[in-house]
Amino acid sequence: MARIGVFICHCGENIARNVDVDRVAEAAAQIPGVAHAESYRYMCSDPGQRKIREAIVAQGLTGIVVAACSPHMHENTFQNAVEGAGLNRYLCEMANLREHCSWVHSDREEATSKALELIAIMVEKVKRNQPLAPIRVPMTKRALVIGGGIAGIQAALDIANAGRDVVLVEREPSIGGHMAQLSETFPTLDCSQCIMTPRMVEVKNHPRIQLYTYAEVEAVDGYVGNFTVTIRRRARSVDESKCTGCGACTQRCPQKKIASEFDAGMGQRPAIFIPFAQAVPNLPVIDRTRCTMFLKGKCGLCAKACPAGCIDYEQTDTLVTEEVGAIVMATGFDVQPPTLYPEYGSDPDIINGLQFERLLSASGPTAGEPRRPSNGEVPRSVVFVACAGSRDPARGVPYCSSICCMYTAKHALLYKHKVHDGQAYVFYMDIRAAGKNYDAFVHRVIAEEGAQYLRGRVSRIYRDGDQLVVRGADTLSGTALTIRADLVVLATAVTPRPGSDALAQKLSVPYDAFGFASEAHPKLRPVETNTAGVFLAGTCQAPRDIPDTVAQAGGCAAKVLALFSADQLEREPVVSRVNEATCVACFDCERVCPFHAPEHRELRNRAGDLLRVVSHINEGVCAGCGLCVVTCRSHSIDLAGFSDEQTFAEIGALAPF
Amino acid sequence: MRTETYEPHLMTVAQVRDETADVRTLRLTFTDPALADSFAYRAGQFAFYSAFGEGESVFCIASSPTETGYVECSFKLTGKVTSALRRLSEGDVMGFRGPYGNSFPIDEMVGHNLVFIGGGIGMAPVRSILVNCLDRRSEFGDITILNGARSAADLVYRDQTDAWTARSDVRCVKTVDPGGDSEGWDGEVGLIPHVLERLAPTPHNTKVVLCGPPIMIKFSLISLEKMGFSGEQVITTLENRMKCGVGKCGRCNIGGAYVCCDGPVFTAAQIAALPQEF
Amino acid sequence: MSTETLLTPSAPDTATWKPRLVAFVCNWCTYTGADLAGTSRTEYPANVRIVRLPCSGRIDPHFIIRAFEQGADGVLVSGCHPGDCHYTAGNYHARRKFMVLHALAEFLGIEPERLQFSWVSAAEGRKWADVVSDVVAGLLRVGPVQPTWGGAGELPVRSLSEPPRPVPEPLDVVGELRATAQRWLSDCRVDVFVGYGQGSLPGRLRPAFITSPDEVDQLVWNEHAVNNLATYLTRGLVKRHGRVGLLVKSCDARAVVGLLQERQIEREQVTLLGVPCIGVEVDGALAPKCHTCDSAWPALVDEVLSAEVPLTPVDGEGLAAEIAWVEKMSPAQRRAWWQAQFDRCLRCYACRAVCPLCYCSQCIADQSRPQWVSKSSDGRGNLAWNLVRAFHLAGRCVGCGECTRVCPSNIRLDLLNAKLAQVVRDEFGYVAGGDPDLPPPLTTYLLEDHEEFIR
Amino acid sequence: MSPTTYLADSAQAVLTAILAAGQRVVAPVEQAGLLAFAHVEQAEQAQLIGQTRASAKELAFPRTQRLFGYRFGNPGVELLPGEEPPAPTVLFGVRPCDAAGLAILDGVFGAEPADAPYLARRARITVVGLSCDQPQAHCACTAVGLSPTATDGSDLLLTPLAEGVLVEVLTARGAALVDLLGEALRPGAADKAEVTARAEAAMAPRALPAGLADGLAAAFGEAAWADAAARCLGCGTCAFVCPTCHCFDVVDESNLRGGQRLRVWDACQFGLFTLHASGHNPRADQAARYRQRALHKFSYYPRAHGRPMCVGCGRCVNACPAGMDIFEVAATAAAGQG
Repeated sequence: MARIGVFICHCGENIARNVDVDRVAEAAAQIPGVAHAESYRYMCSDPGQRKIREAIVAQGLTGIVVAACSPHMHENTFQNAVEGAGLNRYLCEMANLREHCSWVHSDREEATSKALELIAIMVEKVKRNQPLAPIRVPMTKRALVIGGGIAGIQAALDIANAGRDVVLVEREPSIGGHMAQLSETFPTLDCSQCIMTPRMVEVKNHPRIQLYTYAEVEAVDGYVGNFTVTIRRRARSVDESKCTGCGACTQRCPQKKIASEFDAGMGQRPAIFIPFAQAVPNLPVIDRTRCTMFLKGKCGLCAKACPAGCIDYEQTDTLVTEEVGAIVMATGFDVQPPTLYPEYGSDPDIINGLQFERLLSASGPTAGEPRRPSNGEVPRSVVFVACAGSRDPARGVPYCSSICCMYTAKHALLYKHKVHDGQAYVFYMDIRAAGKNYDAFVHRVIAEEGAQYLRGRVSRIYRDGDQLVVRGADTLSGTALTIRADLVVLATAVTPRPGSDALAQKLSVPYDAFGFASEAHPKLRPVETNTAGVFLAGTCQAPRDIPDTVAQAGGCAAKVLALFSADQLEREPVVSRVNEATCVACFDCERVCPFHAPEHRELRNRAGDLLRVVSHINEGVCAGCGLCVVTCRSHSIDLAGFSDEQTFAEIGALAPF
Repeated sequence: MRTETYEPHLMTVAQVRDETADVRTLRLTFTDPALADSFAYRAGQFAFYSAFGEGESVFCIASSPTETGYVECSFKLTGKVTSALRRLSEGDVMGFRGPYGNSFPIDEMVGHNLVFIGGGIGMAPVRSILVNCLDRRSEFGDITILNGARSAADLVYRDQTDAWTARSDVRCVKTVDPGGDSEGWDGEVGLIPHVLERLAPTPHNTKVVLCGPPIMIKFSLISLEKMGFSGEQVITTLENRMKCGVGKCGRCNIGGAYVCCDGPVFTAAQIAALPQEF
Repeated sequence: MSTETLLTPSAPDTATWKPRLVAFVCNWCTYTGADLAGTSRTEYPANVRIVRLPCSGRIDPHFIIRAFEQGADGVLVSGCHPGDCHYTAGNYHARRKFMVLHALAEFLGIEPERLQFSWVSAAEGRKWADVVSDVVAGLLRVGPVQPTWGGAGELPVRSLSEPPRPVPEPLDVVGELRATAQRWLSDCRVDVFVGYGQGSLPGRLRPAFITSPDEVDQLVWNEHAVNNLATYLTRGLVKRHGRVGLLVKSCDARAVVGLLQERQIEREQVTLLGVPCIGVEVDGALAPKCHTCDSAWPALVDEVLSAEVPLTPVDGEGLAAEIAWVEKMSPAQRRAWWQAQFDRCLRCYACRAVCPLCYCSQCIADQSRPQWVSKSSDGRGNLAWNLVRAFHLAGRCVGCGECTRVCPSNIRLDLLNAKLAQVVRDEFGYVAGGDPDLPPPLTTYLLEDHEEFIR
Repeated sequence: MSPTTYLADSAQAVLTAILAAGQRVVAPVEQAGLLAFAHVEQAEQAQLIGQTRASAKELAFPRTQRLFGYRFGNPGVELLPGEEPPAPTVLFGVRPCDAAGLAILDGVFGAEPADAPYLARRARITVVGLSCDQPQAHCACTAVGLSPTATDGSDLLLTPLAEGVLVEVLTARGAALVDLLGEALRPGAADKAEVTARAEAAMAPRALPAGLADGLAAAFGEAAWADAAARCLGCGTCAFVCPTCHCFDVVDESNLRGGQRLRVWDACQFGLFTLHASGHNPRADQAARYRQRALHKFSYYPRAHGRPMCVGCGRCVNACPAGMDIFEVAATAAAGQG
């Protein structure tokens, strides 16, 4: 028979007050298979633990039940104690006599008999426990960062500066992301590009960073410490190794009137273009959807113009494979287009915040002077509409986009700085300015810059001749308002980057109904995901501003570096295992596993002939939830530590003892 | 004796010995002293061993009738019951019912040369009759023992085998399959049939006791035939699945025979006459 | 204590009876929530025994059945709220399984009070205490489980919701059937053709395995062609012969879809010959499944026999009417009715043997570690076996009705299967045997799956 | 013992008298559309036409039978008794084939070493046979040397005649029952030959070839078994409805407190039946398992006991999900050998 030791803790008075611990100890000694039962005042204390260790050695115990508090409290303590006596730590179970019994049942008789049953349940379980050894997984100490905005750049630099190699993948031709598009940043009004560009260059020149721009993550295989990532490098049609970035090609391109993505449509670019002056890498790319050569099969002007001969119309996408141990997802955000509300119409002079940023930016299409897209004149009156789509469950998104209050204030301020006699109106629902120095900034805009803040919503915008008529309400005064404006700037809602949900799926990261990736725990594990080794930085998780993004990216880097601090990954051995003899290879396990742990394993005979294909659980990936175990109809999968046999035995102990 | 057909005797585990990593020997004593006195069996008989709560398993009795006061069984870890039996320690109670089946024809073996061949856990029934014969050594001619296993670590009864090797009145050889030897192995290396051919026991006036896995039996029989042994000279056991031991449950039925009643001991000639499904 | 009461507790003394509630809870939310109830000193009834598992997705329906077998008066299942799962989606998957189990329990007449589901987060210590109190109060209302079910008085033995319908004249396809089989075999398109041949008893057909073009005259077709030949696909047919030609009715073809979906066969291994079918005979009348069958033409087939198919409107509600008839009974009557059914089960496993979707190499009924299903052919073992089987077929049963046809004890397994098919259709919008590329409904989930049955 | 004979009004009347005598009676009743042996309290409950779906063996050899129980101590184990056999019972309306099945089981379980749990039950059963006047399409008793009015296994045999019913007293136990019945039975005699002939004439002609036992034994190695068994799906229906099949499994059921050892029906058609713990299976495929069933019934058993281990009830043929017909297969296999 098994020789189980039962150790009952008084927990001072916490357990002993409502449970007759001596009687429980006496009765527990009668449970079949129990070789030793005793109670002690504080089992978790050093003397208490020593009692356990001594009993294991003296009595040759084969399993331990500590009847004390919640395993969430002290399981580790007692596992260590058991290990100290030479018994496998997984041969120790806890019966929860405190949280689940003495603290919730005041009837001493009832609590005492329940305590004994709780012990019997764990005795029956521990009889079937198997010694387990932690799972060790080798690790590639190299990180992948997906997204080259400020979040990705920060994470990449932090990791690289700590001495680990980084692969940085950016979908656009240049890194920089939205921050590179901004004019000045609130509340300090630093020039965004002035602080961003050096970081971008640092990335480019960093010996530990492998940068792929104009590239996307095609597939992710493997698991923490051992990801294999396939990256699709889209064809630039420009030989990067030869191009000097002189820009001659872009000058010659006959297509000049393509809306510039970088300028949010406020400016124009050719079909072969460098996204912006400070782009990293500073290389042109051919937009094949607009290039005459690709559309009509002839042109070739850029190739003729190129002194280095690096235009390559035949270039194709290439796939590269990178081995990494951790992944940071930093895919960023988008803002909704300014055409969400039909009652606002679709007018060239109704733009969104990002477009206004470009109009304000010194590197923008208007060299920093705000001008109306319709006629190029300087707007004399501008209406800013906050919450244009945010906090609007009916038609927009229900959440707060978090940055609009601040950038709208900034816009009003910058506008006033540039157009001194202009009038700025701001329609708002309420002002959320919780960051450092943020509230003061907004007050300054209202008090010192004379922006007129109107609490209320805009009901309609329509064109009247040269101007826009904005109708709304001031809910504070209860009056209807009609404002004639030259320009309307909508602070449209922040949404995840298109395609980030597909990427999240590749990474096995859950995402919410809006497409924002979900963290493992909103409070305590805000940068981790439920997929081990995958972390979240920046606005792919939720709308946030630059300081928060940078802080979170640094957090990701710290998590990645902590992961890389060990040579092997050690994981809890609570994982599923397949009985290959009975597996019928329906692969329902594969269908349900949130972690993609089940793999197809080929069984071959000695001659190498394929006999069968069966499921095999990758221990490095398995998180031990046991979903596959329940799904498997032939019960060919079992979960170490919570096996079917253990659970059946526990249930068998439920009958009154 | 008990009246109910299927009710086991309660036995106390008196000793636990590990033969190999997965073969264990239990020595059992009767909890009822009256039974201990009246209990008798013959070499080759088998019994059912109960791990209460899990079920029964069938093994031959591995001790010799000449070893009194207890019975021993040796078993390999294979499933639910054997793993439950492995959880037993000295002083624990288990169930035992038996003995069942026929036995080795020791009376017919008297006066003959004997060859004992055991492969793996098949050495357990061999041990019973072998020890029985050794305890009556003077009644037999030459005795040859061949104990084989897949690897050195799988050789059962190693100490006893060495003790038999040390005796001058028997020839005892142990062997492991090619590749199964390890550091310090002092026995033969080779498959049992090959080693047997090297030992070349005379078929004249000789009886062979041969137990082991089906594949080993098959090739050993071929070798023995080549060496001139007839089917009547070779005695072996069948290890069918059984549930009752009394010829009812139907599992061990092979042709007209029930292994539990008509066996488990058969001559090679008898087995050859059975439908070939065992 | 006698042996009788050792495993199945005897009828309790109602005066001293206290309900025994077993709670299967996830480690991360509900167990921690119960911890919080403790640290907050929130008192609740002491009747509950918690079994801790990693995730609600680990809570096997067999555990619940086992708990009832061991004398639990009630079972509470609890995990993380949707969206909170430590393992991302375990609770979503669990929710679907529980939905099916809940419906099954109700259909069998198990009082809803006895099987309760809840979401309790780590923060909801109070809720945990409330849920336990509520569930215990419910158990006090319904009283102890009777060791043997029954006591519901006179009960109808079978439903008669619809008068038996005559079997239509079989379509004349035999000539073309034989010609096609002959062509397939002669062209070496298939190595064996599986159809129907004459049985040894009058009016019976049985599976025929034709390996030579000369033997095709053995093939016949009529209303007695009841067997679902798809079953043989996973019974060594491919291994023994190679490429299989298979004659399928529309219900049989749905089973082939199931097998493809679950990767038990490769499409190339089997060539399907569809036979238009307007109904087969069981017990002298049109088989119940045929009442509602709206397709004479099997899907997915490689070739189909041509025939003039008379327009036979879907007639009556078939099994749905019988399900409704069962559901009209009181829970106690339902329980007794099923008890009487299951009591007859011999455990011959003919239902398993004929089921095209029962292909496990080792059925859990034959496993001993743990002994999932009691071997004994009595109330406990039989209930567990039939429940487990029904559950394993939920969302997979294609309604071919073979299990019921072959049951030597006339157990209405088809009603169990059809009821669960109904649940799966209504709740998950899924009909088994339709699209081989769809995931089976219990291997997937939707965020918006119903959970009204969960507290 | 030469049978004493009586006459009675009808089988129903005999049953009424048996019930009136206070006997516990199990007889065929209709349940859920099928005939099954069940407890009856009134004669009208019994359904005396047709064949029960399951055989009569269950009363003596139940599907599940507790051999003994045990309770765990710490340390030690305490053994508890096995099942209490049911009260003495008259098994009424047993067809001659089923009664003969019981006779075969008596031989198997009674052979030394005898099976105590079976005998304990069997000793409390009085079999009142009922001759068959309306054979089923699958009936084949004549093929195995029985007849619709055979007496083998019955303590009393009732044979319905044109006028009333003939009661043959076949054993002491039968005589003891008759003693309880008083005036319901009138001493008298009648010839049942005509009934026998009429019933036999109504049966589909089925015959087993001469020399079947040896022919089958010789056919053991034939590859044809694989073809013969191709349809067989390996369920246990044939064995479970068979009056003579008696294979069983022995299993434990237990929990923390103790448990019981049970005997449950098993079938040689199940793949696990002969599977060794090592994974080796002497009968690894369905062909081998089907052959075992055919040979056990028509070769091994008859060679030892001089009669097939089959009473020709035809239930296995009727109930087989896949239309297997053991008579057909056996005859074909043996013929293929010749």
